[in-house]
Amino acid sequence: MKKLINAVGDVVPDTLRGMAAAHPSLRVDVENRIVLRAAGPTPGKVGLVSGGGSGHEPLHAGFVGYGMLDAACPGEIFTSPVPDQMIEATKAVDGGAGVLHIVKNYTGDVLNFEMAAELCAEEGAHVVSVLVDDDVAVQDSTYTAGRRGTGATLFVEKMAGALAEQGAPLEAVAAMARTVDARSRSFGVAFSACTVPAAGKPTFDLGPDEIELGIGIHGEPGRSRERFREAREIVRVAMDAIDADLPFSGDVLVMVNGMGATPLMELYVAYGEVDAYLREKGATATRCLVGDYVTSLDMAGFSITTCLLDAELTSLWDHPVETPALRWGR
Amino acid sequence: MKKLINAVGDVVPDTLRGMAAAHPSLRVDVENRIVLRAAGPTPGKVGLVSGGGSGHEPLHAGFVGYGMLDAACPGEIFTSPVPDQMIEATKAVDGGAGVLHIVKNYTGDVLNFEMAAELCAEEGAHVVSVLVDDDVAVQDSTYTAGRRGTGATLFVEKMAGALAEQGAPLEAVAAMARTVDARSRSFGVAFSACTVPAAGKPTFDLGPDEIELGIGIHGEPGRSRERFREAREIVRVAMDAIDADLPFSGDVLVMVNGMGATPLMELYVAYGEVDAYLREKGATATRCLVGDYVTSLDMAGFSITTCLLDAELTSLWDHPVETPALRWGR
Amino acid sequence: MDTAFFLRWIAAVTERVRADRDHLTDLDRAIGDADHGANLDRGFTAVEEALAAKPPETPSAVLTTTGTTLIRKVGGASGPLYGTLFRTLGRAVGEVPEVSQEALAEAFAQALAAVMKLGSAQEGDKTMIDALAPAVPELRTSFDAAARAALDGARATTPMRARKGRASYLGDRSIGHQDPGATSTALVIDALRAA
Amino acid sequence: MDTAFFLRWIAAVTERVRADRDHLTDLDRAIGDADHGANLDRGFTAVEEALAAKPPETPSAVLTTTGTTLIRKVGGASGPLYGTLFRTLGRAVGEVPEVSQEALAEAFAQALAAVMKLGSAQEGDKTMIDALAPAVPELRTSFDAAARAALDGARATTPMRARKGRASYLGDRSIGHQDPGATSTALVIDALRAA
Ligand SMILES: Nc1ncnc2c1ncn2[C@@H]1O[C@H](COP(=O)(O)OP(=O)(O)O)[C@@H](O)[C@H]1O
Ligand SMILES: Nc1ncnc2c1ncn2[C@@H]1O[C@H](COP(=O)(O)OP(=O)(O)O)[C@@H](O)[C@H]1O
Ligand SMILES: [Mg+2]
Ligand SMILES: [Mg+2]
Ligand SMILES: [Mg+2]
Ligand SMILES: [Mg+2]
Repeated sequence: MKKLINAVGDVVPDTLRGMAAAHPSLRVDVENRIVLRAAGPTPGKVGLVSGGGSGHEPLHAGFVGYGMLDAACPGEIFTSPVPDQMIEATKAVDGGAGVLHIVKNYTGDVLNFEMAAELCAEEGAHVVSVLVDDDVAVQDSTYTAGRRGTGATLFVEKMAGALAEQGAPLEAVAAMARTVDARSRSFGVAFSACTVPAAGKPTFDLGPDEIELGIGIHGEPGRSRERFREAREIVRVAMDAIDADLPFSGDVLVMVNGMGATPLMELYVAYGEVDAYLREKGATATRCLVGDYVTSLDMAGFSITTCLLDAELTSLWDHPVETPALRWGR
Repeated sequence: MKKLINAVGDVVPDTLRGMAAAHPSLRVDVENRIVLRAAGPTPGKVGLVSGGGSGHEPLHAGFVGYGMLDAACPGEIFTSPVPDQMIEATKAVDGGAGVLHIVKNYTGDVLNFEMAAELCAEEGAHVVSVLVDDDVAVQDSTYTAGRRGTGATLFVEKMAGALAEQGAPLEAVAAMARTVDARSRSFGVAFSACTVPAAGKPTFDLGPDEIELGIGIHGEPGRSRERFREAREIVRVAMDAIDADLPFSGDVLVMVNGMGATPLMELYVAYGEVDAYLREKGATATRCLVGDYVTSLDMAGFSITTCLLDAELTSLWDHPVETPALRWGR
Repeated sequence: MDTAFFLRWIAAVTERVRADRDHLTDLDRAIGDADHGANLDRGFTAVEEALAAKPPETPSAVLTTTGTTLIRKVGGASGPLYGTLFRTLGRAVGEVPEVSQEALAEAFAQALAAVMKLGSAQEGDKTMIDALAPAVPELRTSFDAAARAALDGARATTPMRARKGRASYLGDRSIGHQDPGATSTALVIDALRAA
Repeated sequence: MDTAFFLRWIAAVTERVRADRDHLTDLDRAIGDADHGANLDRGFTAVEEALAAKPPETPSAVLTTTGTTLIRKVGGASGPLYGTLFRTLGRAVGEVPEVSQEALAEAFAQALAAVMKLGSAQEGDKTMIDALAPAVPELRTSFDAAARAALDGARATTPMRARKGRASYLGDRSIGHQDPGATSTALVIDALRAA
């Protein structure tokens, strides 16, 4: 395992120290693992808190700043954070208008955020939680823990964050977060597994001609292992899965996201195929992101996340944002 | 070789098609391999043209836009573009104030840009070329082709681009480009080789405990092969090499750049070490970039590029920029 | 069973978790995210420190400190689930200096119910419940019987298709692997014999 | 040697480059950037098309079209260098229907000078010059002798330390590998025998 780290046990604090040094716009509490806006809470604004296991950088800490999150709680690698972090973060960002918890739908994240929200409520805070569950690779049924939250988390954080910045009340911000989640879908593909530092070896083995379809963002194997194919066909598998679940139409926001070890060049090749696919379906990619946004350590592969836009969502997407990993309009 | 591509021969045009679809702010001539600002040349502004082999994305095409380049000429993977591209690009961006060619110091880039500049001059264009040669891993002597141009290319494009945007004449913009290059140094480290699609196999083999020190950005092996070490020590080797060549002092702009397959998390760990190193030397990292900016296909590894700032350079760095890969202030 | 017994139990669990850390992580690599061993090791190391820093004076305090520390330090699915298990045990045994075998068994029954409620998992879902549920009735008779039942329960998860937790995302591909949480639960129960 | 001779020569070079493409790229992988075979193959394929699209009527036109096409299509270091080589040959032979062996040898001497000037490389720098320079004087006597000299020159690059081009970045690590450009130059000269 060759990783640019100091010691297996120090990866998360060392990452946070690096972020603190790199981004004066953030206040990073390395000890308690909370990343906040340096400017402090905005009075009267709904606070947005998210968090989850580390290893998905820039998610979530890279999205703390004007127009997106107020706080992020990074857990150990691929392990949801603990309630203490969320409670501290919630207190720190409460500007008097309540706090939204944005929770990716994993048992660990859900249970820990639930405990935190209960304790916050007991102390009189006004907290609403929304679940992100966009991954079409997982059947949403009583026989699973429900769909995973993956790439749409960024969309939810961005658009709910914009609405909060515009002064909307907690219920409206939470409703918007749910709307964005409901209109968003993701599908992921791995070309290689990732290596969790503490584990020291890849989470699964893939042959030189194999890919995993329908992976999540924690190095889990996907729903099926298949033969490697050209970009056009792999993109079609992913887009077909999304389209079958929520047919494409109108304006679409698209993210072609690298899992950590896939070059930008290849992501652009894939984006070209996504754009062509949408045209075929009579839809239009009117907004996009191409790059590494919701990663899985050093996994090679990519995911596609789409969101069906309307005028309101488009304008929330376009609203200025100023975070380490997403910035425009200021 | 598992790559998210359609066919080995289509990688560059497919990448350009994806970029064209993703970024309406760009005008991409896929046939002739020229990437321009969609808005066209700015009358009275010095035009900035750069280019080089593909495989370094987002360099150069990702830096076309307000405050940076006017045009980029992408060659085949790791192969410098041909004079025709540069001539077309030069004509297209000439707003009447002349054109600056920003050339990375490689025999191929130098020769092709030279030929282009000669032909442009014959046709009456006012062209000045500047060479970027920031890589301290290469001894600059009569026994080499001189230092390679690597990460500092981004700094030169950004700061010369800002000055051009402010209306400075060609000679001043060229002088600024040379100043930035003179104050910048880079050092690169590989954890794995990259695979050129047309070659189909890695450019070199590294054992599980080996790293290459002093690599360039074309998958070439470095100056020496050494045992893998912790991030702190590897960063120290790179920073010592830079410091020995141009001692750190005052305000420093730092880029911790991923080579394509290194997760952001690890780059932040490295940035934390760079920041600490500079403090030790009595210098301060006042501006930074942490991410994938000047890559080598799917190589794992990183490079550090530094630039000794003064008030003018800092203000040029801070000047608004709006490109696919670098954006702030608008 | 007095305070010292419960301290010995938690110490034994801590030791076993440390020894089996890589095994538990390997099981989690197959059908999860390769962190279960690391999670529990981090958690019980923190428990060890917490118990040493402020030695508890009742069985209930041992169990509550253990549960609270796990919730505060583990994260993931297993943090709240194991945390709830131990906290429920702590509440159920009450503030007494000695806990009878019967009282412990009863406390475990309440803890099982609390964990099932929190995670809304049933027996057969391929989770820690599959080791815990069969062990609980046996606790009334002997720790040996309970340990055997937990171990059998953990082993029986191998052919199951996961319906809860990360492994459920794998669908049929979760079949053929033993559940990491059920495996660690068997270890927790087995450690009662060493206490 | 008439126009047909030069067309046969370029066709032979094109064929050899295609056949040796992977070998040339492998040599470039060791001390360069793994593209030399791909570069020349792309270039000579374009030359083939250019010559077929508008068949040239003089030896000079064959050589000039070849050189210009290489400059326009190859890129990298080898594009301008090989392009200059063929364009200089084209200029030097003049607009005549037949070129004598002596005139060709003289044209090659001029081309060698032009390439050395463009790349500012000397013999011994581990570049294509090391195959070209020893071949040029032999061209006056026979293509066989020139081909042997070029091949020997290419082989002799193996123990050299590169002082020009990408390989120079490797310092001493460039020693022990044959230079890709010298190897392709030997192939170009050798193809004269097949024309
Ligand atoms: N809903 C649930 N109810 C009971 N146990 C569960 C549930 N979800 C997961 N588990 C248990 O948790 C174990 C995984 O724990 P761990 O790897 O530490 O957390 P995570 O899944 O968050 O990485 C699984 O093997 C399973 O036994
Ligand atoms: N300055 C130079 N003069 C002469 N030949 C050179 C020079 N620099 C490089 N070469 C030749 O070019 C060859 C490499 O060509 P190629 O791989 O196509 O270009 P690049 O180095 O740009 O990738 C080298 O093997 C060497 O023979
Ligand atoms: Mg986990
Ligand atoms: Mg090249
Ligand atoms: Mg796990
Ligand atoms: Mg080459």
